[in-house]
Amino acid sequence: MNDLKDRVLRMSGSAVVKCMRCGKCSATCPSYDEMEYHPHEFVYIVERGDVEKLLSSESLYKCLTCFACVERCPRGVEPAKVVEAVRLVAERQQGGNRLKPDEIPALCDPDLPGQAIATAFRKYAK
Amino acid sequence: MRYDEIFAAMLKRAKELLADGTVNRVIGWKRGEFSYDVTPAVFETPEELDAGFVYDAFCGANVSKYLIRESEKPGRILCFLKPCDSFSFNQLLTEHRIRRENVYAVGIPCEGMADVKRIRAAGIDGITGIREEGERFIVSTLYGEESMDRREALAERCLCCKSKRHPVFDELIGDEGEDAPDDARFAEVARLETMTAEERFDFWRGELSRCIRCNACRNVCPACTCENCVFDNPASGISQKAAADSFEESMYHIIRAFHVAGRCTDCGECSRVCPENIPLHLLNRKFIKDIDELYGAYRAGDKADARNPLVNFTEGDAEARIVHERGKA
Amino acid sequence: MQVKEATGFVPTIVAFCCNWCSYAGADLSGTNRLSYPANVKIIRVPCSCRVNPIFFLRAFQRGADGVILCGCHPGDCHYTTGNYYTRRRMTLLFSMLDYLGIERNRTRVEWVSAAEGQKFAETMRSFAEEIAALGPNRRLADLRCRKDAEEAGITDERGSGDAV
Amino acid sequence: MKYLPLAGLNAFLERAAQSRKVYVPVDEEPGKSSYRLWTPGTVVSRGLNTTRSAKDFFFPQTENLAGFRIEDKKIRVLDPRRETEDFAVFGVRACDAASFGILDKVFLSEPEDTYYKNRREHGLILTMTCRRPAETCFCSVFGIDAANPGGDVSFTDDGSGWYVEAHTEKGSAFLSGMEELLEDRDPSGAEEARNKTREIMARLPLAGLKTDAFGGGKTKALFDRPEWAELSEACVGCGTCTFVCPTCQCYDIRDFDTGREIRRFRCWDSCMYSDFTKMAGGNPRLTQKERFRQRFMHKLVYFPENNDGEFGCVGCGRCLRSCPIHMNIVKVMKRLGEDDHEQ
Amino acid sequence: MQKIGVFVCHCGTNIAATVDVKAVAEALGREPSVVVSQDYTYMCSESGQNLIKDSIRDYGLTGVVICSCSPRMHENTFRKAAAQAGLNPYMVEIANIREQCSWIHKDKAEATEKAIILGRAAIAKVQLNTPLIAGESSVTKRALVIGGGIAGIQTALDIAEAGFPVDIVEQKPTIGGKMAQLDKTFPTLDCSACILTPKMVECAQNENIRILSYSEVESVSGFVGNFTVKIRRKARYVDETKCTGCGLCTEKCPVKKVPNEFNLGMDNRRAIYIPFAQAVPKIAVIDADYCNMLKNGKCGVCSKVCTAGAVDYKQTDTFVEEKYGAIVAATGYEISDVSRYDEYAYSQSKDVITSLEFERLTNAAGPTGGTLLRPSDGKHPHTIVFIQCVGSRCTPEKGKPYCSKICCMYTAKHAMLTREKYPDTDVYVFYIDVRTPGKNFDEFYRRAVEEFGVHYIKGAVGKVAPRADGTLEVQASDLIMNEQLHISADLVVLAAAIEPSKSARSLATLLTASMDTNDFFTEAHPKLRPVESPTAGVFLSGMCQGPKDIPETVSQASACAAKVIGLLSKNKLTGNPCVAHSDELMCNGCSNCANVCPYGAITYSDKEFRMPDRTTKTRRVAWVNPAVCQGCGACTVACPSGAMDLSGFSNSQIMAEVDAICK
Repeated sequence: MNDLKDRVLRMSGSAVVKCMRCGKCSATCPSYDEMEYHPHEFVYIVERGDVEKLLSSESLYKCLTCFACVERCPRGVEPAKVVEAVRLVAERQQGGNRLKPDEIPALCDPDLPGQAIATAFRKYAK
Repeated sequence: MRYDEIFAAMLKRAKELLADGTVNRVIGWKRGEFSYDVTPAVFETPEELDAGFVYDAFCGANVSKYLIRESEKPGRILCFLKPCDSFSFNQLLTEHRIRRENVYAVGIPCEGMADVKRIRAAGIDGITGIREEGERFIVSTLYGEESMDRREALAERCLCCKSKRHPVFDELIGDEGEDAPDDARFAEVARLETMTAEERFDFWRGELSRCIRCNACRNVCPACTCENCVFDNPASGISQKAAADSFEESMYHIIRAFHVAGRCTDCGECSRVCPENIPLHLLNRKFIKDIDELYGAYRAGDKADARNPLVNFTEGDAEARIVHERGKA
Repeated sequence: MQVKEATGFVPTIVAFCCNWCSYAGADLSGTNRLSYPANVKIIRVPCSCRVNPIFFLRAFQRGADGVILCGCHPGDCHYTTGNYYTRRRMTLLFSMLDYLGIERNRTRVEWVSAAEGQKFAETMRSFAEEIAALGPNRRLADLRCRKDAEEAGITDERGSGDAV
Repeated sequence: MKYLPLAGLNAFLERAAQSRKVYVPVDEEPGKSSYRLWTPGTVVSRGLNTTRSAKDFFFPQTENLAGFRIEDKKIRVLDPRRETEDFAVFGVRACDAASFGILDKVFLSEPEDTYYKNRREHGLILTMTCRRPAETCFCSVFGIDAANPGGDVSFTDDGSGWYVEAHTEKGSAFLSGMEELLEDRDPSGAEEARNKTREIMARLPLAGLKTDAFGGGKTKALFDRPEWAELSEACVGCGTCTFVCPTCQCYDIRDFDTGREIRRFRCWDSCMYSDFTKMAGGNPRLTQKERFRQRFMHKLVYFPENNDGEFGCVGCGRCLRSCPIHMNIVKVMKRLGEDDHEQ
Repeated sequence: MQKIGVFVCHCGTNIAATVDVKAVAEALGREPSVVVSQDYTYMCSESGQNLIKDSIRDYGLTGVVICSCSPRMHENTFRKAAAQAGLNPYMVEIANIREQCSWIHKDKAEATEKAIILGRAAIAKVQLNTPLIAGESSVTKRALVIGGGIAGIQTALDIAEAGFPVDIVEQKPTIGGKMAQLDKTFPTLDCSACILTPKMVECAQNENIRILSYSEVESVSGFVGNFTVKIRRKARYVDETKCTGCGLCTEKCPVKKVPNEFNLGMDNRRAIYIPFAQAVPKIAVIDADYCNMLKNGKCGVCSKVCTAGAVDYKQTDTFVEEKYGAIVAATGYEISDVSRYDEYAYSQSKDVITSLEFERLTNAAGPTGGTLLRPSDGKHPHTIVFIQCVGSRCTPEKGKPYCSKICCMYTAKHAMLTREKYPDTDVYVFYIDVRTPGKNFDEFYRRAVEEFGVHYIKGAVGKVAPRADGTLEVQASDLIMNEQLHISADLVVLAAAIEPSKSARSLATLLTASMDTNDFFTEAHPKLRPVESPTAGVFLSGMCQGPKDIPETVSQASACAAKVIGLLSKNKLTGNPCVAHSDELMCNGCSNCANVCPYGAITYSDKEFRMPDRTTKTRRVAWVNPAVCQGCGACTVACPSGAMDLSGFSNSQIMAEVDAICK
């Protein structure tokens, strides 16, 4: 849990503890109504360490990254960067590598051009 | 600009300023016996200038410190300041050590100063004359003519020149230069920092144990301008005439570096004059590097009314334990 | 209670304490009977900013194995700003000693308020333990002043004239 | 004549080191050498001269003279003197070798300086001729022959080895056990090597330096010369010239309280320092000009005046190399000797 | 060498139980220069003190070391005893063998050994002690108060009441300050002018008070008890001694469109004006930036209508120089600039206003005569939104890092008064926290909610957008309902952060008083000396020290006055003799010491020195004013040459202690 929180904090570079819970980020958010969790909640939930709750929320993809909240936040918390970081965590978690190098020999067809294998590998590996 | 061009311009300007009464003396460098042994000197007439005045790659001596004394004398003195010298000069102005109104400062370009020790270190001895030819020095010796890459002969401080800019001047000869990036300057300090404490201790013991306490570093230093140095003052409790043991060797250099910390302009004179080739500038540069890293970039002598970082603070300054927490050693 | 190693080494420790906070903190630890090693000896100064780096070196020269400086917490200085200067001076001094290869843990700055008797005692205990673990100060010592050197017959090469 | 080939040097030094400490010049870095204690594997410098002179072995920079211990309210005096171990200094050039004559006149005249004497008695000076003098050399000006350096034993360098000759009883005794390490050679080779050195010495840029204007009895003529002001103008007042000088012999006596006893020691002093000769009533030399003048007047006038005309300088050139501002005795002699000011 | 007496105290068993006091006395008695060493059960008792006094006389002691409790306990006791026996009190040193020895160690041998070492350190120090005599200086019995707001007024009145003359320097043409602009005051809702103007009048009438309005401090020199201050009296172009304040000129002046600063530019005044009806002094002033006569010599109406002949277009700035014993900074505050926050549309819409502007809009003497009307169209607003913490509690890049303290309460007041007067108005207050510590404060806020139906919403406003219909769309979040609100408002009121007066920084420099990073004056001690500046003789009153409301300001103003009165009541100031001093012969004049001195105690002067070679040389050297120096010693370390030293804690004394401990 804390591992996830640490990752989000590291990736966002945001100091969520600076938040004074004014809600100005949410007040200024153009996607507010679309969101299950609003920017101030993102900040608070990350601070509490419940990142998993956010990972499964569609709110992640509602943020327009317009940075209005970053601009307006009086405490320099940068909520949009927190949202962005959670989104990256979610994306990186979606499945592992779909293809591993040691699985390739079995799949190889002698007629398959070498370049196609390389392309496929690039496409399916994360 | 080549040194001969700069010199011609300096000589002309010096004569003009003497003639129109702007100044009554000129401080510069005087030719010696062997073309590398110039001496800082004061000239009063055009004839004296013609007879001995020189400016070339061996005029490394920083004349700014002499201006403390010279600016107390009647009349105005013309001084030629290399960029390094002008930082020192400016720092001395900040500390109210020089009467600015009695000095006419002309900034001159510096193409790097050679160190005869480096020429000797290249195995060239019996030097009777040196001339520049493009990027090479042609050295005539008792045992034949030798030649070496100009860069190889430059003093360490010039190989990592901090600035070609003059933070203070009344007029300039040539175009104003620019600050150089600092990375090269601190490379050697950084290398020492990555050593283990034992290695550093051995390194510095090896260097400092050669110290003969001749005080050349202190007496040439433009930041060491105390009326009475603590090491000469029996009342200070730490006065010494010679280092009686390794502690006193270290003590002298630690305190000296500390007393000039935040005031040292890194002119490199201490290392130039050390008869034992102790890299004293690495002590001063360590303080400069620490100050830059801990309290923000600061250059002594850059601004005339600046407050040096040791007589300044911010509430958020690092705690001393930052030193203890640095990477393991 | 003196911190001793198996070798019986009892370090000599000098603690500079500012009159208004840390010296009072030391008094408080006494009032509360909070013990700390007897080899810690306190010198009272008006403010931590009175402590010259020379005093640190002097202590090492005369045989100290560790030197600690205590003052008011930043922002609480009786003289408003004194400890801010202390902080810069000592940070740079310690960094220089470290650069010269002298064990960085032989020196320390600690902020102790007049109310922190407990902290004072704990600080002194931990510092004394640390110095005991480091062993005798050799790298910044003046052998002429060290009892143990004299007893062991160690002399510095300088002064004897036998080496140049 | 005895000859030590280059290849035999290590064996020779090894033998010598069995009976005494042997100090040899070692290249610390290119172009700079210092005396170091010889141990197997030490590479002897082939360079000209060490940064510091051989004087340091006989008159060290600091030396304990006496001690005092306070016991309750009484004071006990301690005498730290002990006999010095035997030692030898190898590779001493003619200039440094000549400096001992000057130092002896100071320290061994009555009352004898027992500390210095102790070291002199136990120290062996192994000299060497110069094959590649530097532009800063001017020993010949003071009548010193770089090809004939003297000392206890001299080593005349012919490029592939040394002709070895003892000049004192101490020197002969030293060599007596080492015959098998030395070859026999015709002495003509030595003379040839010496002539080569002398030929170079003659064409050195400072060889023609004149001493006529100096020497005993010149105080009046020189003391008030206006040139002192200009010569001393750039002097930064450090002690470098005096500390590298093989003949400077001034010292100060100081006390140090170790906490258990007071140590009285002497340490080099420099006439260039502002507190040199400072006394209760003040200081007779008030400005750097006077201190600067003192150094050169001492070497060139006062010393010869008291020592049968012998100058207090041996022309080693160390001060020419190490002065931070390149002011030195040669410039002084040229400036003051260039015109005829004699009355 | 000193003749030292050592006195070892048993402190009953407090020391004697753990420390072998006889052994300590015996060991220390063997130290060189110790001529007598004794122990006694209670050194601080009368008989103990007599023992010390007798020994001083009998042995002719020049120094005394007492091994006892902490010097913080009885240093003064023993110093007094020594003084009574004719020994300089500063020749006494204490070795703390109780708090720092017997009470913390259990092993008697160990504690005894430590006590001996501590005793030796004290002996080593006292060897180097010199008799110190505290300096004295006189006190000019006059105070200067800089700033004529409620803080300055209260301080001046209290000082004057105590019988000391006071000058108030006010940069505006009248005293009264911000409080004069307020309508009602919380939590009592009494009228600001009704309680302030009597005090203003009192100032004018008190013969101990001189009001120097339209004036600024030009320079300050001297030190506590002895300041000399030069004050610039700006040209009013009206002779103060002649003007009767009839106001005829202000009606006849043809230049009518000058923004009226008293109403924050919401209406206009003339080029010659009296700031407001109750102004003190009630004297007209000509605004040189607008006056036609002064600008191009064409007009002169005011001069013609003035029956007193008071108008004088040729007036210039004049200077007053006066000596003061104490100076009070009461420079107050300003409203910070809110136009930087684009999201609140302050510079886009006239209907977005600050709370201070709101005060003027509800004040009977304001631009609307006290009726709440929108600045844009003069209509009654029906929906009003108050936004809290505008520019307060921000990161330094975004605004002020502190809480402005007064906004919660005045907003409750505004909301309450609005609802009371105009019940048809909806009032929303967007808050982050409601902070109401103070007597009757929370009750007041609750009344706003419970009795007056003000809508308090926890959340911030994200955006205020002016719409074509003249309304303002307020987009905000309701953090409790977790929804975004869109309110159509007629008027938006911003609780703008307060900030110290812009003139405070330069004044602090003149006074060498220190400031924090927000430009509030720093107090000598945040808890124990809250109304004094660290610079002796400089006191702090009101908002210049930090945000505070009126009752707090007035309490602090009176506290400050008490401190000033305490100082001015003294005929002589006795200094602490443990102060820094500079050795002129060694001083380089580099200014390092002055840079670190928190008290401005160090000044420089060029001094002529006779050099050993009989020439003279002029050098810049430092001088420490012993009356100002507090003895911290910062300068002694900043000084590279060691010219600066501290009496009582000299370099050599501290090193002697170090030596004795490390021996």
